Amino acid sequence: MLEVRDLSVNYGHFTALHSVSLNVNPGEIVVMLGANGAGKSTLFRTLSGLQRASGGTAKWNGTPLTGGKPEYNVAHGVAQCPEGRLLFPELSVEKNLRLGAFVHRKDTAGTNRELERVYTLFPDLVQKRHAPAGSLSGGQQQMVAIARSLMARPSLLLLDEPSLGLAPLVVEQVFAAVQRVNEAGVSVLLAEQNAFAALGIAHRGYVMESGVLTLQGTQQELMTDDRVRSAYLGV
Amino acid sequence: MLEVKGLGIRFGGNHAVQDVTASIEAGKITAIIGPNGAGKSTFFNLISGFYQPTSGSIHFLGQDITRLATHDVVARGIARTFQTTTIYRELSVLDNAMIGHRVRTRAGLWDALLRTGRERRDEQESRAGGMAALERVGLAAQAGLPAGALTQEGQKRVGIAMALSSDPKLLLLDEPAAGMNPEETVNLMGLIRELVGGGLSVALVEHKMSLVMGLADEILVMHHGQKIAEGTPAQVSRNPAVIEAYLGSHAHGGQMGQAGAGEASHA
Amino acid sequence: MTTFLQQLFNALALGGVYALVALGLTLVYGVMRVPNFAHGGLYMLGAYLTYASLTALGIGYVPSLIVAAIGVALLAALMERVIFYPLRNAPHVSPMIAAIGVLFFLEAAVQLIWGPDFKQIAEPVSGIVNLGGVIITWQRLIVIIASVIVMVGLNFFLKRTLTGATIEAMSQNREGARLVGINTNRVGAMTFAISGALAAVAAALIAPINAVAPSMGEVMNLKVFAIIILGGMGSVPGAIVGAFLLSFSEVFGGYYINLDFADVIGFAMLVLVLALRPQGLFKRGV
Amino acid sequence: DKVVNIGYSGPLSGGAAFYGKDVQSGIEMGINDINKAGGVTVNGEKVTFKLVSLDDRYLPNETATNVKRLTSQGIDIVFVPHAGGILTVQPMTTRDPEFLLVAYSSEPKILEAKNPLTFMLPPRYDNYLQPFVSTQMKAFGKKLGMVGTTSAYGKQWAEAVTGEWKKQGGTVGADNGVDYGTTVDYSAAVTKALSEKPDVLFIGGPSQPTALVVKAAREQGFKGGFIVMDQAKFEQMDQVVPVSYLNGSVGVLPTKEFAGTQLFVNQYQRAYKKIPTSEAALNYMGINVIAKAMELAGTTDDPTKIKAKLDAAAKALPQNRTVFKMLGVTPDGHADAEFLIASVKDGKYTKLRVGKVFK
Amino acid sequence: MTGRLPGGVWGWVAVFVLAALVPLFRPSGYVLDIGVNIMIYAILAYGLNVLLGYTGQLPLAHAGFFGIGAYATGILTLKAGWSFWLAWPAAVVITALAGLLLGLVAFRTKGDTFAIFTLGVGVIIMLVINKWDSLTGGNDGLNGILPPAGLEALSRSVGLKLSGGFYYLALISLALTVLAVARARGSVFGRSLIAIRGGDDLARSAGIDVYSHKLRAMMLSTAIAGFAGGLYATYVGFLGSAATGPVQTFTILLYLLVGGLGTLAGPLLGPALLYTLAQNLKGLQDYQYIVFGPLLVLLIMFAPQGLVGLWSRLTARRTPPPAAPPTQKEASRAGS
Ligand SMILES: Nc1ncnc2c1ncn2[C@@H]1O[C@H](COP(=O)(O)OP(=O)(O)OP(=O)(O)O)[C@@H](O)[C@H]1O
Ligand SMILES: Nc1ncnc2c1ncn2[C@@H]1O[C@H](COP(=O)(O)OP(=O)(O)OP(=O)(O)O)[C@@H](O)[C@H]1O
Ligand SMILES: CC(C)C[C@H](N)C(=O)O
Ligand SMILES: [Mg+2]
Ligand SMILES: [Mg+2]
Repeated sequence: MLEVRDLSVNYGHFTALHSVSLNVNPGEIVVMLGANGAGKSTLFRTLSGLQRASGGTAKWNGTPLTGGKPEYNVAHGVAQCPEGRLLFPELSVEKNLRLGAFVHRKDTAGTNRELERVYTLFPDLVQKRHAPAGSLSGGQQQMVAIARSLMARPSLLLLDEPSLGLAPLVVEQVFAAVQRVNEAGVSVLLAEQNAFAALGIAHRGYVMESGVLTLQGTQQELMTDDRVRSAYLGV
Repeated sequence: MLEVKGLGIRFGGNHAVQDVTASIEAGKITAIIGPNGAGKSTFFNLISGFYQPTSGSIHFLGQDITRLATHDVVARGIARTFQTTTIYRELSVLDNAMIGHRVRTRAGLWDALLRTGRERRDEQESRAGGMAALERVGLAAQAGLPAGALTQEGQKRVGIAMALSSDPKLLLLDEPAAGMNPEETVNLMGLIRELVGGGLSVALVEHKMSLVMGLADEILVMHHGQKIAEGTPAQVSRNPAVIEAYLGSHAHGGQMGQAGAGEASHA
Repeated sequence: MTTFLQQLFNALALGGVYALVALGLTLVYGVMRVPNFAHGGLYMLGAYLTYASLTALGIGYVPSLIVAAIGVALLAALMERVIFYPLRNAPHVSPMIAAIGVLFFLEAAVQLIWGPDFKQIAEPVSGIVNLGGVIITWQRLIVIIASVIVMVGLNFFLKRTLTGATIEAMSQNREGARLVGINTNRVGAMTFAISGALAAVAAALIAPINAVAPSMGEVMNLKVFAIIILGGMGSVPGAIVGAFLLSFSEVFGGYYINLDFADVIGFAMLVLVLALRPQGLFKRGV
Repeated sequence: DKVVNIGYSGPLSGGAAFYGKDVQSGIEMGINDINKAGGVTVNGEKVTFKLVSLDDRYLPNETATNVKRLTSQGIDIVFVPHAGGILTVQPMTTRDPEFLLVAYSSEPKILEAKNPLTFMLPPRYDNYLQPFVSTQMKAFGKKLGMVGTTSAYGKQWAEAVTGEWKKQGGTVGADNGVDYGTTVDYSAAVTKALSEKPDVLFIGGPSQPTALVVKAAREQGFKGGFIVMDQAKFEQMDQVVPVSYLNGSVGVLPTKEFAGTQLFVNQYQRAYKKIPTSEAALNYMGINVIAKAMELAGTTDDPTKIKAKLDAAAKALPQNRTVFKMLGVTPDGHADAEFLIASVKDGKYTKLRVGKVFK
Repeated sequence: MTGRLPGGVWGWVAVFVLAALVPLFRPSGYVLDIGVNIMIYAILAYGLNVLLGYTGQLPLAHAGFFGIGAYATGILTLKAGWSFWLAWPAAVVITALAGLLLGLVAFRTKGDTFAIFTLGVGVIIMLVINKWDSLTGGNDGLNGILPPAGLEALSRSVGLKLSGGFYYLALISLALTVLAVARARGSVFGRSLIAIRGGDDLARSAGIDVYSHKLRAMMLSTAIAGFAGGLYATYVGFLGSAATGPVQTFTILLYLLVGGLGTLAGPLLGPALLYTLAQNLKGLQDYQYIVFGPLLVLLIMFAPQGLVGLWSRLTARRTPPPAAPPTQKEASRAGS
């Protein structure tokens, strides 16, 4: 279980997260809604260890995630598809993906199996497997980023706006895949502007505004909440 | 106003754009859609002179611009924004806009060193041109802020302002709504409509069907570097090839297509 | 004809020398993009550590080489930790100037310890090989062979091993590398250590041909940077081709045109190649 | 008692540091000897010396700055050991404030400038030409190959030796000069020179690179003789290559082989733990001549008067301060010291007779 | 807009007035010499700043152009018998043209390749100066370049020595350079350079003719280097190839970086601090670089934006920054 308690993050003088507390239960898909600049990415970066917290705790199955060491977090099952993708642009797509499985470097067979799986998920990547990741189209790079996070075979998957730049058909596929991954037992925390699609697969959700969680509820509750409908669903 | 004939480019063995013949009409909004890697951004890069095509021609307002350098293309009146927001984050919002106005000024090094009349005139015009562009995108109040301090959406507007201050006739927008929430997307649509109302022509690449269907007068569909369909939103969204390659369930008013925000603000 | 063949061997030997030094730099400059202008200093220090181990410790040549390699590797790793790592987000010129500061320091420190005069390291395998009038010393042969071995080894390491891939990954996106679980601190220090060790090995092999002096690194510095760009950033075979291209233009330019202008010819070749192929001879492999 | 500061600007870091340090050590040892003996008496006052050294990395503009700094501290004697620096500061000697420039360089232009306040220490190199050439031509043959260094001084030498060799009826191959300061491997230059099958090779720059040239030549099978330019010192070269490689060379006699230098050599080696060369020896004598000249002139701060007494001082230099015999100082300000040349036979240095000497 | 010079026009006027007062206190020739050297290096650094600081291109041939300017001045006065006052501007033009020539080819490359390309050219310039005996005097150098005609007489007429005259000549040259660079930076042209610094592609798509702007920046940069070179030639009176090589380029680079890249005060502050520091460290003899090297590293590490950056950081600490979180709508704090 992911337990976040009173998590705060500062960028210099500016506080991006104010005492955020939330849970993700095992096997859940939880969506994080919020406007631009609300602090979603900050939360995700903190949970994956890229960003240091200035207060509070976050634990995944009891393992503290706030040490500022992403390599530690991923080794403990927390993988992130980050905002900005953070790919290795001059390495081939396949090397990018294989490096995604770095924490399983002893288990080549498992990595190969996972590789086949992500290639079936994103068939577009197959013919690009030897191309430098940086030469791919924007959407294709987003696919690599998602696929790379799956390669770590995480128990908690952090997806920061995975649908960014993806064609509608692919968005559907991605969300379907997330659902499948989740059914295999992986917990997912998902930030999305495409709230409609995200809520479609989520069990629960939170709304973040200016670094504060302002709303939470089940899929149904959020879908029917007036503020959510007007601000995030555009209806 | 823009005609491309048999346009193509290859990277190594990969035909990113292949034999595309199409035109973009003046005063209209043309959307270009297609799967990831279809060649949409590359198509824009070819038009704006970023890449040199390996085949075909590009005519703008009757003139051949196929081999022109990017800055000359901008000077002829085609400005563009990038897929990922690229602006000068450390410069002020106004400076960003003024940089876009450079193509309309002629003051050079000597003018700078000698502070000639032209230099002073051009500087004033840049400022005025930059401010005008900021006003069009609604950023006049933020002119003095560093561009990096703005929200994602604000930064997108800065990018558009930069393009607008070059006083273009045709504006190319590459995924302007990426990363925007529905509310912001609606605002953006309003902005684009205003621009077109002011006489500008717009071509845009976008995966958000709410925006495309709500905004476009004309849609051009690309797949594997080729044009596979064109027409009005209604025509295109019924085209089986487009549905199969790109739209999937959204053609039938799926999750994104149905987000009728665009329609709502029509009223 | 013998003269031509002799020059051919001379060029090969010189190319071997350049290649050995350049290969050490490829890792930190070509791959990690850290403009480590102190590399010449590490090379120089390697020569002095070899010399000191030979004379002061009285151990043999190979043990001395190993001592020097370890010593320089540790220093290089330390440099990465305290200087280049903190400067990783600074503009490119900052680490470059800091590295020059290190170079100043190393040269002055070595001069203070060992004096400004030349030292000599005896050839471990002395004597010459005479191939029908063409003469090459054993030491030069060793240098040529070593440069090829190091090239093959390094290329294998970077392209075929996971550790090699982690180095490239880290150099291209440090955050991304950490996200997939790479301990970038360790990889960074390790990369520098390997580069330092290579510099020291190069020095130990080359020193018997040339003399050992505090300024020996400066002479090499510019050339090896040029070689890496010439071959194509990040390309290991490119570095070796660049090295031999430079040595061949120097030797044969010197022979057919004017010896005094050999260096001019070498750099002119660099400028010419880059004017025609701005990305270098080899593009970075994937 | 009075302490007089002596200035020195030379390369103390960078590629030429070993050279600058050698020169500096000679001046320093001279000053130490004088001070240990209680200094000199000038106008009834006891005077001791102190050396103020500044690094100029062999760069003339740095020398100029250093000299301005030294003279603004009231220093009236400045040693500079490289032609570029000397030529740059020569015009400054007579500007306000005046100072005596002690030039350690054999560049003839220094004397040609007719500067009234320059004291030039090394012997003119043209004295070596005739004996070097005639010895080697007789011993090995008439064809000379050229692999000198391309420093200003090296080029002068190469030109002069070419002229002399031709004058004595020999032929000279193409000039294969290379920069001894930056060349990584001399094989290519040597191969090119040897392709003309010379009997004798002209070589020379700093000692150690010169030795490497010898090595490359011997390894490539060269059996002839070498003419070694005076900048290279046999006693340093034989530390790098076996002395047998040097057999058949002519060059400057090692300082320790001069008669009566034993005292200096021993003392120097004790203090500096390195081989004394003529750089150290001549500068050692230079500072002693200056001290003596101050005594004779009765002033420590009037460069013109001190300069006027240099000749007398040189002639009056006591035996224990002499390394090479000092015959005097010419009116142009050039020290006229004895110089000796040697050839190497069976690993031994043998003095050669010198015919006529230029002044 | 009067505030063309960041840091305030009056601040600069004050600096130059203060500097102009220095000779009136009759300092030693050494102090004036340091002043002149600092100013020559500062002019060079200003030139480099145009390319590196504003345009974002790292040219490693800068000392070569300094050399071209210096040797052109030296050769024109010594061998062609020109007056210095003619030779100097001619040298500036020659250097600018040489810069144009280099730029035409070099700007085909970018980033590190551009840097190394120009480094190669820099080495070639130095070597050619070194080897072209008949024109440049080769290793002997060019000796006996005279002070500018009339400078000594002029100095004496106002009661100064020649060194004082040189000091004022350098000061005026520096003032001209600062003015030129400030104007270039604050212009429509200069804004385009800044745009190029942010990346070729972005600048291109914003409609800037990147190549031609880079070329002109290169010419301005090298012209300034040639300007400094001419001054150097007449001041030192001797020219050797060593001052035209990469070591010199890196020295200037170091001055600029320590002063503050892309700032107007940096190119002056850097040489002022580092040159004085190096002079003072000379007393340490063998230890000078043992101290200087690490000091340099520390400066780079703890003042990454140079002295100017350090200064603004220190002053900023006293006045807290305007807390301006990006505009956001009010958070509705309703829990659920
Ligand atoms: N490195 C940083 N330094 C300073 N401020 C930052 C930094 N990163 C983010 N911020 C600020 O923190 C706030 C939260 O940003 P964050 O990226 O977490 O938002 P988000 O919810 O992910 O927005 P988006 O939907 O645009 O991705 C924003 O105001 C942003 O400007
Ligand atoms: N510089 C390049 N080098 C090599 N291949 C390239 C390059 N630029 C684009 N491509 C390839 O061309 C194809 C088209 O890319 P493009 O960026 O135009 O796609 P797109 O339609 O914009 O996709 P998206 O919707 O994902 O942004 C892709 O397969 C991409 O990998
Ligand atoms: C051999 C030395 C007397 C020559 C000296 N290095 C010079 O520069 O002239
Ligand atoms: Mg975000
Ligand atoms: Mg695209």
